[in-house]
Amino acid sequence: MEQILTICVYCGCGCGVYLGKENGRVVASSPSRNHPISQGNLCVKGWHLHEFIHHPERLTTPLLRKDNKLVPVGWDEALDYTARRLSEIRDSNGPDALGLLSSAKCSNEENYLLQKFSRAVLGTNNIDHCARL
Amino acid sequence: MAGLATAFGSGAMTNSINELEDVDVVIVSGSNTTEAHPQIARRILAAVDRGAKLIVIDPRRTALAQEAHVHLALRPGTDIALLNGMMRIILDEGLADDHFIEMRTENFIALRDQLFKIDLDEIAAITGVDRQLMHTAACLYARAYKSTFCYCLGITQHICGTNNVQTIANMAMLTGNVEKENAGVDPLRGQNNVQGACDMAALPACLPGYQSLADMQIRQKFKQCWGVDVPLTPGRTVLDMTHSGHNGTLRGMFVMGENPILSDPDQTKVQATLEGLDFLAVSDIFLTETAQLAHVVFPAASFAEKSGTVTNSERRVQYMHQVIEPIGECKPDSTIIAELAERMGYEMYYESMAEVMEEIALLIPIYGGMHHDRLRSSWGLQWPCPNRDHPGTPFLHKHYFSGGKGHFTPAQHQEPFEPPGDAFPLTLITGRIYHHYHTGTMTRRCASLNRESDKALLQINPVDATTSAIRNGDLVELTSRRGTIRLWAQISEDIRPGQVYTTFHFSEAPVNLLTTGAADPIAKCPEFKVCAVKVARVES
Amino acid sequence: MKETTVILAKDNLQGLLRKLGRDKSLVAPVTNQWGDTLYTEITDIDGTELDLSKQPQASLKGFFFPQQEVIQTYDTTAGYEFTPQRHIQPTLFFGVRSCDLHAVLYMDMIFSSPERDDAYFARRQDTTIITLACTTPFANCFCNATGSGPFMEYGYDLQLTDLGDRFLVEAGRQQGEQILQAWGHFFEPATEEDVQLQYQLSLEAGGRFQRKVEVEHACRILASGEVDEQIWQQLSARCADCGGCAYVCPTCTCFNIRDAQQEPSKGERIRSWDACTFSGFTRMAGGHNPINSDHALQRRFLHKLKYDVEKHGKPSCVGCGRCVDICFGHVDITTFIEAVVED
Amino acid sequence: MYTPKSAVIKEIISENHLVKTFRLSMVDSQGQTIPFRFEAGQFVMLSVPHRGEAPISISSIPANPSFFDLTIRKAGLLTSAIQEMAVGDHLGVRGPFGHGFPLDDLLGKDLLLVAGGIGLAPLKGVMESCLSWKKVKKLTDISLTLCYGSRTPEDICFRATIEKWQQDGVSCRLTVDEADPSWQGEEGLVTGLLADQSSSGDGYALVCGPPVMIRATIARLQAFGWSDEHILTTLERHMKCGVGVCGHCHLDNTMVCTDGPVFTLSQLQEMKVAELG
Repeated sequence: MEQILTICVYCGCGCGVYLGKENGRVVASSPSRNHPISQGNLCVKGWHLHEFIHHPERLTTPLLRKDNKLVPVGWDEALDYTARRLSEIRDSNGPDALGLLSSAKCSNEENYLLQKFSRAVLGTNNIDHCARL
Repeated sequence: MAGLATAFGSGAMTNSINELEDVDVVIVSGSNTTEAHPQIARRILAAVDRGAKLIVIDPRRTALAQEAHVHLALRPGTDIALLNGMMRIILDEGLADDHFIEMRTENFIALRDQLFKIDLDEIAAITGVDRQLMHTAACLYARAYKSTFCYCLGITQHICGTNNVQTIANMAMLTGNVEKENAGVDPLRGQNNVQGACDMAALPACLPGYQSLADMQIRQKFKQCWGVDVPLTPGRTVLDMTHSGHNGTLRGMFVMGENPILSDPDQTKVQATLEGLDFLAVSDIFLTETAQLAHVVFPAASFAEKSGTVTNSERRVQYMHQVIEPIGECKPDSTIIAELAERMGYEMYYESMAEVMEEIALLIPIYGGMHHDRLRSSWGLQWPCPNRDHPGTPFLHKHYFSGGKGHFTPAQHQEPFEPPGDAFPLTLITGRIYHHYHTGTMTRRCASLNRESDKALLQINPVDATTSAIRNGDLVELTSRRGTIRLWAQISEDIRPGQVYTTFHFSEAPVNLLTTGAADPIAKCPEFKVCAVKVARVES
Repeated sequence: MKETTVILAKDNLQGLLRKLGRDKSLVAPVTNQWGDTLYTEITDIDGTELDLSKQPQASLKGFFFPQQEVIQTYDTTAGYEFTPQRHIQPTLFFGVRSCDLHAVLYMDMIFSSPERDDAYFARRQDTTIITLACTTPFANCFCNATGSGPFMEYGYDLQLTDLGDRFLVEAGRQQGEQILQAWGHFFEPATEEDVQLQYQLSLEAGGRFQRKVEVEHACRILASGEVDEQIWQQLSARCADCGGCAYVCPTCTCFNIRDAQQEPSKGERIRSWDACTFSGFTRMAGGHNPINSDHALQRRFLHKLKYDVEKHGKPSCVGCGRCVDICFGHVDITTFIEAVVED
Repeated sequence: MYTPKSAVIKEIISENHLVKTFRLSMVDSQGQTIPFRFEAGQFVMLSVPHRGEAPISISSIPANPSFFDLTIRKAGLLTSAIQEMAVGDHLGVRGPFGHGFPLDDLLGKDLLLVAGGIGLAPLKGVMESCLSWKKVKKLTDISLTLCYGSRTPEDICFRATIEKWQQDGVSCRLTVDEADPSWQGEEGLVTGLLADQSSSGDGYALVCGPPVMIRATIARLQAFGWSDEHILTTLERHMKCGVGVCGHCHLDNTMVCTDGPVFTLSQLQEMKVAELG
């Protein structure tokens, strides 16, 4: 079983966790012994980190609302539609009619890109995340 | 965070997590550390076993409070009064660090004048904390050479959250407990990358790295890199967006990996706002309560299906290795954003996340030396790390505060927005429990965790339970001015009469139907820790 | 009975492992770039440096009894059919310490009764285990007190003892004998001097333990008497309920079984590690829990030190020390043993 | 050992608003019934599609191997899901597991069953067996007694069986915690029915129900002179494997699934189970 080091997704401690992979699926979580935070152990959430990754309720295709129902569509349709709607609102109501919520669960790179998207592409500082919640 | 930035010039944990093992005295306030930050609690308990003194400030008798030498069980929302009282005692006992105050701080006179007006009996009445206990705690904290003050959302999630934090900073500076190893002020960050999201300026009022939106030089730097002018007006905060109303000026939203329906206060208002939007796009790994309202939902890759960096509570930027390929048709959020940008006519092509990090290093001075090759082969680097040769910074403000001198900002007690009264006689405190995390999107889908804890419990004191004829395990209804939820009673002496406690992990019992939208005017942090409720048994 | 004892020059180890790795996966301790030592599958013997100087952070448990595995798939399209799933991976484990092998032997016994556990033995079959005698115990080790080390006396296929520039190699079982026969040219005969040196090293190793854990004494007390209620309460108060002790323990074999629906009419039956320290471990459908949560640690400690002694004649703790450092509240099994002995 | 075999629902009897009895037959791949042999007091691990497995005691008599009954009360997800199933639906079954009641010792002796609610299910088969033994052997001097408590008259299970027993000479005493206007019988806890149930010496008392009821009943029976060896009960525990490996039903050094679920009072006393307080 291959063991790959990553960082726990839950609290701000930031434990080093090895995820064990078998047949392309993540089937195990275990602590790094030398990681400065985890030091060989995890809390109960960290030990079960792998359990949600392959949960059957994972979203696996883009969804688009049609006739007031979310239905599976291809990536191009979902992205084209989103880009069009964001542009329309920006052009008719101004950039500040748009707002973005980024995520304390996403990486630095993704947060950086989303705020860049907000400021450079949409032209608004309306971006925040749930730091206070 | 705003409070700490005013005082010290920077709003992050001043020390490293492992430094906690070597403190002499540690105060933990508004943090159920053993459940919400188990690794930090592990360090605190190790320090206690080594002989350190532990002071816990919390209305509830948490597991850590049971290990504490002094437990100050204050009335919710009276932190400023309590700390002001402790500072007054420190002054009276001659335990202030005059030399530190003189050399490193400014505006002390204002604090001193305010503290001398305080009547300690009045403080005891406001906080419900015994004067003698307050005295013991103040002396323990001030006499030790290395005292650390850890706090969490129990401090910030009040309408006076910023002032709460400033008061903590005041107390640390008053006793010279900053600028050194094992001593400082440590806000414990609740999410794996909440620090990083702030650092990257997923915030409405600053540019990445807390750089000023208004500074011409900085704006120029960003313009050069991004090719466009950065908008000047500060944007809306989360609550300004999610509480903006059904047909407000906000018309479209893009939500990446958050679930405001459950996480934000006053759910009814949030739902009305989101439902009234012309367009809502959500990117997430599950069909969250928020995603169910969206016009478009993007299936995002989970943390195991992509690489990137996250920044923990002690400012440690760490690399996450990709473990598996994205499942189904999922794509990483970075790809989704880049594809949208391109469709809107903005070139946002990066070969890899390493290339994004290079841009971050270029633009954010405290991340100047952070590159994937360095982060991948190490346990990460703690910012500030200004250049490639810099080893990172385990504790902040060594020899000087980031903002020059430490600034005292006196604060006064302020009653909570919604104190209990006749119709709603109980104070509801919300927080987390050990087995679950935030809105439960992930942990509720972990079979083992959900087995351990599968329903929302309401912690209630036996006195209040008896008054309402509630037995342990009864289904009860909890009602505030904004709504009603159903959950199960857990009778416990660990909560005081007049208070009840529950969590926001369970979509079946969405506690944020009840909470108030009242928030701190500066940090915009909602008052999750105090709202008035009543409880009744549900007849079976 | 020691069938054959020979010498393997250290220079020949890599060549031997290359041969042995031909028809089996090769797993051995490797220290990665972050300093963590893991039992790692070695695909490139020339490009991988084995690290026999450190204790791997996890035992072999997960190879035979994984943290999570699909034991059956089911289909409800026509009726309700279950299809067993078996994972067979012929593997040679090299550099295993005696505590970890003792644990595997214990698991072999547990998963043999009342019938052979198919999922376990599918993974266990066709595996060879080559142990390395511990000449220098690690900081938290106490296998001398649990009768499971530092040298193996039985149960290994081959046991190596580091004699400096060479290994003394003992064949303990048929598989080991076969290796010695098949690859005889890698080995040379052992001299009386080599055997004497090994004995000397085993004596010295016994004196190098840094911890004195009075396992036997504690077992004797537990066999006859009750543990003071206060000890349980003190330990439980500090237990962080992480399950880490049971998960890192090479002999903790409690498990959970659950179903996960994958499609409208299909799903998987999953077996996963469980810990008797969790309150949900005994909670029944409907919510009633017949076990007091103050006694969560009781089950684990008494199982290892009392009930297994009654059943199998020795404790099922193998003294590997893995649970010691990692305990959030310092209430590991050695704390318990000390408390019992002092009381 | 862990692979369930197919069973099909032949009949569903609604006992009350929360409890149903499912009559099952084991079937082969062609749908042919295959025999299923068990002892009264044994249990099976029952699989319900997508809900996993749960231990359920068998409530029918062992005499006819072509079917067996499971009486199930809505408690968790699995037991709620099965309430929605229909005749002809398939379930998965492993077992039977555990030791049943020691019928060889019980046959021909005085028998007292004390049950609360659905706790009568595992005892039912014993009464049936003893009753037919009594008929076959024409034993007129042994007494068979049922003391049965329910929360309300609506909650009474196995009404038809109880009526039949009554006709066959079993002394059946029923009580409810909360009576309604239609209820003519006793009111109060089941222990109230035990007033004159003193031990005949070699008779057996079988007890099953909620923990509180077991505790109170045992105390009364002891007071009336029943020996610890002649009081039997069956324990309910969280179980996953049914074969003594997974650890969930561990009680000191015994496994309820393999060493029980039927225990004598003296065994329970050694194990200090929660049911005894």
